[in-house]
Amino acid sequence: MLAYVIRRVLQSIFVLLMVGLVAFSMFRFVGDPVENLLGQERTQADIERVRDQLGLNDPFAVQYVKFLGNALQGNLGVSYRQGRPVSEIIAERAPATLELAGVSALFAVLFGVGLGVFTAIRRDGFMANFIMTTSLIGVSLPTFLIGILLIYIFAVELGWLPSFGRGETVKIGWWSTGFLTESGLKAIILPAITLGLYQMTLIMRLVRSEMLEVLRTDYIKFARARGLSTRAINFGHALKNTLVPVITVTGLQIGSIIAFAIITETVFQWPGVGLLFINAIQFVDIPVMAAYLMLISVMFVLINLIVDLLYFVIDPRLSADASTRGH
Amino acid sequence: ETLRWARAGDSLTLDPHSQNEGPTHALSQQIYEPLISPDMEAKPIPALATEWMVKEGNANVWVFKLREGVKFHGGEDFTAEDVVFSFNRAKMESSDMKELLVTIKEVRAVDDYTVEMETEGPNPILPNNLTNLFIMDKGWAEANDVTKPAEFDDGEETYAVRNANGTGAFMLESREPDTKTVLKANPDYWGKGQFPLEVTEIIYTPIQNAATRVAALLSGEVDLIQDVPVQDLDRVAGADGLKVGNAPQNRTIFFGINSGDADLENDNVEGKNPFADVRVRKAMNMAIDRDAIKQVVMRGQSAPTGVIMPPFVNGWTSELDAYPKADIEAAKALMMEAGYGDGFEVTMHCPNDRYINDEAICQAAVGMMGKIGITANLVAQTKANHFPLISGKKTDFYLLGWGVPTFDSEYVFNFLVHSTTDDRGSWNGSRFSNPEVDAMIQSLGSEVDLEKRNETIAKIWQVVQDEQIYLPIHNQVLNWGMKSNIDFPVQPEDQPHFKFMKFN
Amino acid sequence: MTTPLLSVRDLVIEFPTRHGPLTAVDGVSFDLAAGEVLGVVGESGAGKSLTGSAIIGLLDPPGHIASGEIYLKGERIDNLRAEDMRAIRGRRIGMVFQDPLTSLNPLYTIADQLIETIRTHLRLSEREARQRAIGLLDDVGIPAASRRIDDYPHQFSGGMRQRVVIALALAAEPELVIADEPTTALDVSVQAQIIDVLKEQCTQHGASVILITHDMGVIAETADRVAVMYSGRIAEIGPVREIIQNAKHPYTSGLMGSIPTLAQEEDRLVQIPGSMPRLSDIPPGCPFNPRCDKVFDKCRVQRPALIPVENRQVACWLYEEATTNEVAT
Amino acid sequence: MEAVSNFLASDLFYRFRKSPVAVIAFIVTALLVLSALFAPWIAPQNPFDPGSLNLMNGFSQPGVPNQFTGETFMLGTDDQGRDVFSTILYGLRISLFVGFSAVMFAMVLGSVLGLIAGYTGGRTDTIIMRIADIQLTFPAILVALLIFGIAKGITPPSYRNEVAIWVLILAIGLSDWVQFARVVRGATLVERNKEYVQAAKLIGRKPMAIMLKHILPNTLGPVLVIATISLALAIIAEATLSFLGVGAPPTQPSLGTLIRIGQGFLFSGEYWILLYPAVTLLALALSVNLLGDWLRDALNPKLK
Amino acid sequence: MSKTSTPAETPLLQVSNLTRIFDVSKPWLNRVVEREPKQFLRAVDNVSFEIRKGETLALVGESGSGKSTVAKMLVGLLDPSEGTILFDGQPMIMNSSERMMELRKRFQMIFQSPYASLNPRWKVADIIAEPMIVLGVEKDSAKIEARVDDLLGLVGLSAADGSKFPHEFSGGQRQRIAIARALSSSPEFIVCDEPTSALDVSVQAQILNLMRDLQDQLGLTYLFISHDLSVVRHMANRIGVLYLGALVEIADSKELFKAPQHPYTRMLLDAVPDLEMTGRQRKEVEGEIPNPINPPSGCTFHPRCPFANDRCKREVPLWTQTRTGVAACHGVEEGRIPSAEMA
Ligand SMILES: Nc1ncnc2c1ncn2[C@@H]1O[C@H](COP(=O)(O)OP(=O)(O)OP(=O)(O)O)[C@@H](O)[C@H]1O
Ligand SMILES: Nc1ncnc2c1ncn2[C@@H]1O[C@H](COP(=O)(O)OP(=O)(O)OP(=O)(O)O)[C@@H](O)[C@H]1O
Ligand SMILES: [Mg+2]
Ligand SMILES: [Mg+2]
Repeated sequence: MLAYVIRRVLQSIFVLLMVGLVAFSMFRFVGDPVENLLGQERTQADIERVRDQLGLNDPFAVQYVKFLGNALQGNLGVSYRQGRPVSEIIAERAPATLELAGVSALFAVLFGVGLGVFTAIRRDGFMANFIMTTSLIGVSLPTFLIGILLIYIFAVELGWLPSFGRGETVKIGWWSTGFLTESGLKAIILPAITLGLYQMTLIMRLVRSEMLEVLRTDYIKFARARGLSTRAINFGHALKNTLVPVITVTGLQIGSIIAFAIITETVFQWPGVGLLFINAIQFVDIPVMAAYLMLISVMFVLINLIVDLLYFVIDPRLSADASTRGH
Repeated sequence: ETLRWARAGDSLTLDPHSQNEGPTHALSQQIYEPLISPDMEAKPIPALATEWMVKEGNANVWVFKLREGVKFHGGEDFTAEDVVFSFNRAKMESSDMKELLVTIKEVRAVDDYTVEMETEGPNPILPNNLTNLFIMDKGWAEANDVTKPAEFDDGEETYAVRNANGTGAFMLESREPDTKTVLKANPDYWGKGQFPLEVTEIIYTPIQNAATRVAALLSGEVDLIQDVPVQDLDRVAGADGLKVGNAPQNRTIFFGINSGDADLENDNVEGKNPFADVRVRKAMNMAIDRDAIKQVVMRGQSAPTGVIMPPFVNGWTSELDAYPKADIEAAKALMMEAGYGDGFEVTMHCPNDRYINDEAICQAAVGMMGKIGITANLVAQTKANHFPLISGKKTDFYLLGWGVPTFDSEYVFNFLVHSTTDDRGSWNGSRFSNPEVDAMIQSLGSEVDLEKRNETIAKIWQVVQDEQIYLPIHNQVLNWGMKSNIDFPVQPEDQPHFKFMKFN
Repeated sequence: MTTPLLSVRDLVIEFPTRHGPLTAVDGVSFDLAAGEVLGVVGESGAGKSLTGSAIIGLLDPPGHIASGEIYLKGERIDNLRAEDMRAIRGRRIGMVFQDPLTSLNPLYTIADQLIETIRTHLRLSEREARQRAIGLLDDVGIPAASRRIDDYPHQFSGGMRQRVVIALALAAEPELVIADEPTTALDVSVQAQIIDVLKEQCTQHGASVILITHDMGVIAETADRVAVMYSGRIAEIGPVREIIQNAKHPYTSGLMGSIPTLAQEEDRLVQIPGSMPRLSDIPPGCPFNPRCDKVFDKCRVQRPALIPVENRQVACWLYEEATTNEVAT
Repeated sequence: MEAVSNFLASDLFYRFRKSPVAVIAFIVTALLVLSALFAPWIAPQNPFDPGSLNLMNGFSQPGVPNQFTGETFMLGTDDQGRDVFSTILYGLRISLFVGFSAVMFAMVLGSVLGLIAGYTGGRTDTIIMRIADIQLTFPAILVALLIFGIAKGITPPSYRNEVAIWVLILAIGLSDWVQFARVVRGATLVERNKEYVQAAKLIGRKPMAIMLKHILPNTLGPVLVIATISLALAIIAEATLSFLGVGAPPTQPSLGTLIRIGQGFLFSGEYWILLYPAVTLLALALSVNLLGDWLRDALNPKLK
Repeated sequence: MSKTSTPAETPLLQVSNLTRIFDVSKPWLNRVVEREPKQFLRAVDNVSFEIRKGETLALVGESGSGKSTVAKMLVGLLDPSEGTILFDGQPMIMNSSERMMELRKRFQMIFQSPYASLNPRWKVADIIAEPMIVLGVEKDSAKIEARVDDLLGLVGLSAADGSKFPHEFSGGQRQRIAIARALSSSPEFIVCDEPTSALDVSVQAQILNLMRDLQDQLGLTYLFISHDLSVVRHMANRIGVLYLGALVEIADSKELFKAPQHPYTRMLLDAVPDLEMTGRQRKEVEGEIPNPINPPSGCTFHPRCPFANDRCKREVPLWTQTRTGVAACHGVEEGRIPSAEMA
């Protein structure tokens, strides 16, 4: 298992380097930051001076190496837009995104697994079929539209929930949380649903099909033949075995939850890193964009690592031959 | 009372000299004060200066009398020292305000409450340039090591980016950039009694997405929003407890056309530039149905115009402002005459996140061009991609908006009409270049005889109009949505000054 | 006559399909006495497993019992409510499946699975259940049972796993054990061990056994009686020894002849031409008639019922005269 | 002919007929695809020809004559005076084209890589699957945003509109190939150990021939299922991208662009600009999803 | 008769010291971290035998004894780690050279699973024709068609079956198709890896009969692999017994069953259920096959052998000539194994 973790970490480092390279080379095309930095009264000389200051006149390789070197020391540069260290901005914004992603993921997993199990057990029931069909509506409309519709219904027409922002937040150390205030809790409902809906549907359908598959296995049949109760079979035996493949997908999905937060955060003016990224794109704030992409990759890699380690917890077969996985 | 205020973008920094940009100034205006401040009609009124005049006997020197007894939020006294310090700071390399002060050679304190500014030559409109030039406390700046505006390669956040110590009616309570900024009323404000000062707390939240912003107002989560999408005005105005205020804005929207190059890169005509022919430009001008754009695209919220300056500007006349009625037949005839009866194809560039309904205006224009045979391929993109094309002279047909902070035509000419040189014509995407006109423009800077100066301005405008260098569309109208109990006029520069706000 | 432990009467199992129902098991009847071992042989698809699954009430939908009755000690069990049937499964009827690799849940230890089964059926504390589990493992021949009980299935070899499966099936001392091809997935040298354990354990616990297999050799060594199935029907049923040495039904004798043996050396094996018909086109009359070398007209039109011949029953018109009278009723 | 009658007699078709959901989904999909194909003949207006539009028709209500021009539009018009009905048909065309092409691209790329990875194994496999991992690290919309950025940087501005659609296809396709690669690789790993592959190796068949002639046809089932569901996803992805401003050009709007434009009119009462395109998109994505769902179940031998 | 051998000729196939080692080590990093050495599995260990033209040699052994590995090496699906294979005197070097393509025409293989051995997406006729086309036996498509029809007839199917797909056939019929495919390039030598173990007995009888008929008709040579001793006895002239990758005994078929020499051979025979009800007293088979990665020292069978002594634990036994053939057993060599004539 140790070897496995080491291998994953090495791979992750490789992935991060690649992401860094890809991200970095792409940003050169996103636009020219200098134009945005200077007001409309700037002169050509200003442009040259700033290009120089930002190192934009250096050869590409030099820029990348500099960037990597700094990134390794935890220095992600200074945001062009805000004039503040990117690491600080990210640290300030990350809690909002992480809380949103966390609640969405929780929502997606709880409802996804719950409904998945329900629709699998009641395979041919009316309710199950109804849920299966309607759940597809959630994935048949773009996220931004769902968000706007939710705002329209629940904020504008009904006035039940706030339409934007995080509500009141409380600082715990450097972490600002919205979980401790009523307005914070209310504010997270709509964005979390918007963001988690797609993943919920996906998890639900996956759980259902895996569960149906597992319910057909010999050991379930044997468990029935031993006279175990339906409960014990469905939840003790089938569900646990269903979880093994579900965990992978859920892991990947949590990663994309964080990425898709870009859209939800824009719609709900949720002050997280996704919104930061969108602003950064508009402003060609290269250090912020690079940092964001690296952050996403780190999260992804981390989540995947956790997912892989979860396997060891759930599936005893793996500790025996960890080596054969991942190949 | 607490005011919850939202607009599309946040201030980029609290450092008053780092960014010369609308939303940034809008926030700074509440905390810091300039010597001369625009009021809610954008007219200059005394702020930290009580009087100003050209020094007797020396046309090159302006004298400012400062307000006495003013204190910064930190309790420090406001004196001439602070003004000198602030101006010098704003003139530094890393300042974004320096272009407005290029003509100033020296700023000196005569006594504690008198300041003199010496310019290169006579500068009759200097005070107009100072309305966004905020005064910092010298002692505070030195103590916090913010004696110069932040450089991009510093790698660290300077203190002034997120802290502020001004003389304004509101003091900074807390700030989370892009999220929320809270201001409290300044209990020791010098203007007590002069201004309503009914707002005790301002909670400012940027909300980028237009629909969300409107939703926040409709659901009562905010009290005032700037940038109400034109299509939602009726809904806001019709909603219980809400109203819309509007005012003409200091910004003209127009199309630029590359008439200067010998051949165009973005067209399908080989070897020559169809835009070089003034008849083509005239035809294009005639093809544009400004009234339809106003009626449909802008929902009535625009002032169609025939010139690329808003009415506040020195040099504006109603004759210039008049625009032709759309006349497709006449335009087609002109095209035919110019030898483009079969039309041609060209790329049109357009921002999609800068001006009110910018993309829709371009789309409508594409249709109108289509009617006279010009096939315009529309490329709409974010401002970060759009503007470099213009200043890089890489686009031949583009949409641009221009505001005139100095309220003087010279500003327009310098940037849009003068040929491109090191210090002028940087936004002249039309490539129009005429040495005589250039000479006239240069003369404006030092002409003290206002009458003569205005004549020159009129002459230049005549050339601009005759040559049809640009295709003006309209002047934007500002719309603010707010609670109906708020008594607050819309400011033409889109800058709310909350000390003027009243509730009823 | 004492009531048999198990009595299957005219069991019909159907699968609904787009072309109407398919009859996979058609009128199977047999009795099983307490302590008896009944072997069920037949080719793949003959309906052996379905019969076994039907008895324990585990037919996979959409398969279902279309008609017929199943009695356990005289009590009808084929129409019980799901919950009542569950109480019988494991407690009164145990089952062993073919593949020990897949019969055990890989995510739980042997102890978990045994204790869960025991406590479902018997009122025992966790500790007592564990004690009993270790005892069961000991009985089925797992060395160092008390240590190995906390292992996971994958830590056992195939043969050991099948022993665990047997222990699980016997955990609540059922009266009847159905073993569906319990040795097919195992190595030759282990097969015999498993059959021995199964038989020994069932005898010890006094359980009757239905042993489903297509290996005649296993039946020969283990069963008291054998039922030969063909196309969802019983072709012949009777004492093992007699059927092997002197099969009456042409199918049975063909089957016996086609098995290569160690003892005698034949140049060619007896060959039954063709193959078992698909469920969708079972010929009218005797299902074996197209392959039968003794076929006559009646076989093609009328289906033979089981006819008692000596001390066994044969479903073949060849033996009709012998018992005409009894059959007529 | 024989193939058709075979299909009509097949279990697949039988199960299809027996599933009302599948039949309805199929009819809706077919209708939408056909109306997109024949849009130029069905649509009363060519909304992609700006010169033919009359701006004054803007914001006409469905079925109500326009106050200035007196023209009537069945589903109303948008802010440019475009007939919403025609625009939906044309937009559907773009959406379907982008969706189909993106899925085709992802399918071909993913299948080829998956086939090679699964069949060759070893180092090649490791490299391909690591690339897939990296790809997964970049969630779809990020990939698309970045590719869009690049394309913008390297294509001359005047060709942007022409390439915009292809860039969309590339962007969506690139973010989608991994699942094809994984599924094909998985299936290949299973198939390559099957004895029919060994029989082909035995007679000296070249790896390429074995991969293409023997293995590939046997992996098509799951690929087809993924392709269907990806199609719905790709159409939605295109819509999402257009919200972020990187979709189809506004003068040739896709369904997604229409929705992006229409959402701005949600509060102002011009519901039809949003509603009809959104309903069309919903109908399309939903029925394609349902078809994919049904196909997945129908092709899964274990799920009968 | 197929069973009468002609020993004078050169053998069709000569296998000497054939060995196959699989590297089953964990990845490098795991070995470093867990301080484990590389691990190798000797799936086939130093196996030598010959097959004469027209005879059937059978290999028996339990699962994992290396039967399939031998078979795959013979037909070139696996490369031997050591040892040589001579086919009709020529070394088999599996590349795509002209000579090898020629050689490939002369041997074929029939696989265990009639379900997995036919490509489900191909028509039966195409499946059967593939070897002909690829190996260049026949180029003319009409002739190919005719030959496919012939082959179908030869294995007891009808020509019309050629246009069907495999799933339309029963297991036995599929195995016939597989046989037809194997015969299509007119090979002399066919490796049969458990060709009937997935079939029912009555179908097995058909296939076994068919294979013997074909052998008589076409003069085929078989290597017949099975774990079922009764089937082997029925089919083979000579039998080799494999245990953990090594050949422990080779003998004439009749002799082997009459007088098995190696204790493992005896154990296998004992394990066969007795259909004849001879009342033969069976010895309980001891234990299970050890893990092939760490095989026992000396004679790998010693932990299960009732006759094992210290020497068996230490020394690897060498080939000894026995009454019936050869065997690798210290006990046999020392003559301390009681004879076990079968009835
Ligand atoms: N779900 C099903 N749908 C349709 N037919 C089925 C289904 N399950 C089983 N059958 C059919 O029922 C018949 C009997 O099946 P069963 O499993 O009882 O055979 P078996 O004698 O146990 O064979 P084997 O030796 O292969 O296990 C077979 O022909 C099979 O095809
Ligand atoms: N590719 C491989 N990599 C590693 N080990 C292998 C490989 N192929 C076979 N082995 C091992 O080699 C040994 C012999 O395998 P082989 O398949 O030849 O046995 P077999 O006698 O044919 O068994 P069966 O009766 O199950 O077919 C087994 O222990 C097997 O696990
Ligand atoms: Mg069965
Ligand atoms: Mg094998």
